[in-house]
Amino acid sequence: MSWDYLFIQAANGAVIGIIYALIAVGVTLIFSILKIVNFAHGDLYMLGGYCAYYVITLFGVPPLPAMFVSMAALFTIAIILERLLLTPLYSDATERKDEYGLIVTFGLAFFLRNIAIIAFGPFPLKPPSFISGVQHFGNLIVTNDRLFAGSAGIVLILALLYFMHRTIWGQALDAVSQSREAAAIVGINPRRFNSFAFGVGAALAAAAGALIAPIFSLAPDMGVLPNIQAYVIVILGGMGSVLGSIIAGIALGESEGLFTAFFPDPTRALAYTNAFGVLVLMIVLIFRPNGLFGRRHLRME
Amino acid sequence: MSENGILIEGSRVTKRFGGITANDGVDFAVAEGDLVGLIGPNGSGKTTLINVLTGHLTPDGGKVILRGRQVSGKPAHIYAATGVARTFQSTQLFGRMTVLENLMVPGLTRPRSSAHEVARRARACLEFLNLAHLEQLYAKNLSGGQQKLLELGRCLMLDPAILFLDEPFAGVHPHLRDELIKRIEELHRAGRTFVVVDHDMESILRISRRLVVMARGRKIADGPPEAVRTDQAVLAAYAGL
Amino acid sequence: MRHLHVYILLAVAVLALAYAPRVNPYWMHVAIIAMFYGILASSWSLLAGYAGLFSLGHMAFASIGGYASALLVQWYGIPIPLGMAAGVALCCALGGLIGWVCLRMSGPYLAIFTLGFAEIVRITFSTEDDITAGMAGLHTEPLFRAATRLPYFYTAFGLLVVSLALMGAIVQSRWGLFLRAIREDEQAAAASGIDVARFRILAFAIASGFAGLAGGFYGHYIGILTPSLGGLDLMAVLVVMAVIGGMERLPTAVGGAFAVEFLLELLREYGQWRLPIFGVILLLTMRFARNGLLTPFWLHFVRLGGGARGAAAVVAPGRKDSRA
Amino acid sequence: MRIVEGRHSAAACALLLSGLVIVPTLFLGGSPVRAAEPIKVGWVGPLSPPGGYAEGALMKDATQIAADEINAKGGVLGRKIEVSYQDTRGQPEEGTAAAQRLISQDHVVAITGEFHSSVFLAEMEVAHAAGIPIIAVDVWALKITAKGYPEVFRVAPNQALIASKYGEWLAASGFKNVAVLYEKTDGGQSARDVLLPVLEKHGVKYDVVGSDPNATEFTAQIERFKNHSPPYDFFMSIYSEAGAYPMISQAYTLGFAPTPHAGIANTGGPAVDPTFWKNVGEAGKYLVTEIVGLPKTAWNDKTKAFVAAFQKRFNQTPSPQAIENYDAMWVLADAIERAKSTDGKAIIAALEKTHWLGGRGLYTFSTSHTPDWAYHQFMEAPVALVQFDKVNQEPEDAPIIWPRDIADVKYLYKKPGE
Repeated sequence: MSWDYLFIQAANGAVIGIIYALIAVGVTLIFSILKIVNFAHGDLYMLGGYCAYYVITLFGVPPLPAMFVSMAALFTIAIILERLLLTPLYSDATERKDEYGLIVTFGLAFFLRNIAIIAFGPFPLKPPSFISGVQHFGNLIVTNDRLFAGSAGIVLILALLYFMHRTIWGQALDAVSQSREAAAIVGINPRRFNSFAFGVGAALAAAAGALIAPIFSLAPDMGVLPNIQAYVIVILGGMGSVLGSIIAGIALGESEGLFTAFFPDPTRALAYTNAFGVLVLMIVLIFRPNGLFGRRHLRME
Repeated sequence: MSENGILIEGSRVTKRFGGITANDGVDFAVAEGDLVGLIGPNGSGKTTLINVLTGHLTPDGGKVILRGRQVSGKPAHIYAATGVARTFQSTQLFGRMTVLENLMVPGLTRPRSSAHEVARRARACLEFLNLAHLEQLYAKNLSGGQQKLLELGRCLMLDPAILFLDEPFAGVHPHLRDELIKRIEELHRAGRTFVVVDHDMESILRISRRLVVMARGRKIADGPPEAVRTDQAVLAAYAGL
Repeated sequence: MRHLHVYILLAVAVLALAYAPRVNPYWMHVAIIAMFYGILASSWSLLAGYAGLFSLGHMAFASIGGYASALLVQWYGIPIPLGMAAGVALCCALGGLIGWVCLRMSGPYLAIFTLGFAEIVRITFSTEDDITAGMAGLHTEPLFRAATRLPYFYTAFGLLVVSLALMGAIVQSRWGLFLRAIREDEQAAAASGIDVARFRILAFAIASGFAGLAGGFYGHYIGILTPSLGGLDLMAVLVVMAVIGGMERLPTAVGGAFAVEFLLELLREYGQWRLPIFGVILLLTMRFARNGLLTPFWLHFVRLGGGARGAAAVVAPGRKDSRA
Repeated sequence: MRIVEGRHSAAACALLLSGLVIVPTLFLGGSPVRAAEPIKVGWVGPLSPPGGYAEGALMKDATQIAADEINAKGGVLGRKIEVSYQDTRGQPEEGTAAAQRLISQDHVVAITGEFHSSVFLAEMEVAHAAGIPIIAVDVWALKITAKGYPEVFRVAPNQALIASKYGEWLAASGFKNVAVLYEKTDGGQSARDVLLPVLEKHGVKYDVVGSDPNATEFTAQIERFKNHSPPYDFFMSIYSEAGAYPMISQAYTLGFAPTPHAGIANTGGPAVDPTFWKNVGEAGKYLVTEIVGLPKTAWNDKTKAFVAAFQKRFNQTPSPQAIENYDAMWVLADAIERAKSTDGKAIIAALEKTHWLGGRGLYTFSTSHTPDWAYHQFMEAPVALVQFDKVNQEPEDAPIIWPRDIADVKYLYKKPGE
């Protein structure tokens, strides 16, 4: 095995890892504020991809503005969904909130995936590239779409970090994530921030969907695999830690790529790639039940 | 029972969380029939010490000896089975179980207990705590003070030799607090040993026979309440913080 | 009359059994599958509803039980009931093992850990196709060589009743109380003298054993097993069943399994809109009957006899009794 | 939710619970079929995930076109045909439920459809038990016809007829070292099981890699292929799920295949789906795939009429699977007409004597048991390997490269740049 080969595989893994992280950051954000695992995140990501596709093809909007339109659309849709479905999370009549959140997003995912087949048709669709063509770095070949998605992913994540730490709204979000009661005392309405966080999470998923569509094509069940990968990342990164998710996302992309590249039995390498990711997750959880960089998980009650 | 009447003893207990040393070589022994008040500023390691002494934390150094047997490292239910009961800093009840069920749980963990007998004892216990009229309510629907009482009741159902009460008076209505103190004193007279942690100095001084003071993870004073009150180290600890 | 609800249920059961030979094979198949899910939903409710261990690996255990039984029967020619028993034993052991390794996890961590386990099982079963036949499907020996579904119906009914009786005995004993105490607060449960680790492992082992039993029956009934049995799609359906019925009681979980299975079949009328409509019904139910649709009905039904009042009375005998 | 107190609601609870058991029996039987009522035919196939819902939808549409045409011509035996469509989600258990429902609830006289072999294997057990004929449309596993059930017919080619063609063509084209990537589905696995022995027989070296059908990221695997030594000269992908498109794109952009040194083929269907070119663009040029229909040069009037009708109605080109299902519907109608009865045995007898020209040629079903998969198999089911030589080329316009007797180009494989 040459160093060249290792380098190429590592570079590819890093690019795909950033894209993973972009999906996972939304899950993290929603978890840290609403304290629920959003099982419908992969399907919001799917919706975002399709939304961008139709904005591009029906209205002739260039891909990048279309991505922002899609983010705005999903932000709105997500807020409506949050208001419709998640309000019982804040009511005392709901006896088991963790489970309610899990189950209702499960149901939402089920609905979105199946309605998507009717709405968007069963065949994979592919929007035009953001920037077509490929880049050669020696033997390393990366499509411009991947480079673009990777860099846009970094920009969006940095923007989110900036937003979380440097703006009033972001700091209020952070306050809510740390203590709902304290936030309520200083005059922040946590209800509004729940909607807001869900919307921002969905908008990030939409961005991921729009960025990935030219790379992987759109299909109604495209959210299944990223969903699982997102949980792996979120757990490895420690629930609720944005920075942790980014590191874990890149680590997952790397480890999956390198696993496929170096697993001794070539016939099974690809087949077990996804299993490898979750196996790492399971091992980490056995030794660190709250994730690698985890704060202790707090129940909502 | 060990010969010198020591019921439970933490010897050179050390516990660290990340970079923070919450307990730093603490020696703490409780004799049979004692009523110890454990005080100290916030973050001085009181709750950690209780968690170690009741098996909810495994110490990084030192050991816990219960009735002459080393138990540190064993799971908490072993402690409970050996007669150690405790309450929690923020009341921890079985929220969506009825008041009666809350008391049945510890009762039924005793070997060879029969459901009828445990139910009878639980009801007697509820009478004692003035909670009998609430037995079919979910525990989470009780008021804060009632929850503290119920938690005490849950300890009693273990028929423990020693009770660790972590901030039993915090956030309790003064009227209920007096009720609580009365019950504790009653139980103490009946022969049970207590370790009480609280910030409510007045209440602590009212009931304790012995006062232990902690600061920065160490024990800085131990003795009769009157002596400890005038201890220079204690005054320094409270004034300095 | 105490335990009136038990008699009513018995009467309904007798009625169903007597009526069964006249049911057409399609609805009989639906009923058999509903009973298969009934075993799974009730055992999952033992795990998630009582013990609070929200596992997403339950269908994986059904899959393991099914494959173990099918393969043992195929390799060694042992009788099918023995194969199913072996599957149950394997699932108990594996379930206990999973319960042991995830002792320190709770809430979403446990859910995702078990989800990971299920994915690994599914991927392994579909990759090692020289043993499991992969997605092409493993052919299994049929339990009965009969032309009708009637023997399967009676078998499924028997398995469901026995499972419910066993699990019912567990949850009505002090173990059930301990499991609920662990669900509510593990620390407090330990402080009350409950060996939390032991009961968490037990809950996993028992529930997984029943899942394995259901899986074994399923394999020998349908005649073909694919790794998707243990996939997330069916797990989602199972969760939905238990939750819609009410996951904190065994009979309501079974009721949920029946309701959802029959609903899914009735919705076939709507062609491609079937699953979206199901999704909407699902969301509405969860949104407005958060603690289970059937739970209030069940509680009221149980009170018919006037004896039992809520779960408490099961372990804590009523006042009159204790004075007597 | 507040519980209303009182005896009435208690009775209501009891009713509700017993209703759970009793309601199903209300659906018992159904009314006896009267002469003027339509003849009911069942269709099974995946219409939602995790099944291959895209192909299922196409097959369903094609079936409806056939049924409408039959009815426009006055139906069968003077009665209209009515198709009941059942989604199986690619799950054997749902297949059993669907088939059972069609037979005992809808009282269908025959069933067609299905895309997943594993599901069909469960469905045909139900049909077999009930004595209802069932025509397998796009399932390729050998076992289906090899079981020798009299009720089971197959209009699709099977793996022995498809995958072996790839093997023979690869050997004839002189490829020496083939990388095989297959999806872990029933179709992928059975194609692999047929292809590999053929390659072995011809002394072609190969490595085989399995993949999750949901996968969309193949970069690491393709880089691994690229770095293999000795280098692969052909990339054979057996992939029918959505992941086929990113895989083909990635193989192209990473410079693995197609190149002057390595060819590429995909079997399983996506390369002939309507959105193929939209998804792969340049990467699809030089790709080899199969069409399980007649080559365009051999199209008869029925083929042309169907393609035109499908395009008009659904605004897209039908896939070969679609025309399979269209023909299956007609073959069935023809058999019922000749049987002069809707009795299962009579239809089976008539199907065995089928001699009907459809959009994919002249349909007949073998009654021989040698080899075992030949029983009730449409032996002449057309399969041709084509190679796209232009971007946006319709599969029917692509030059046929195999089998040689119908090939319309001299070369066996056209390398990029040649």
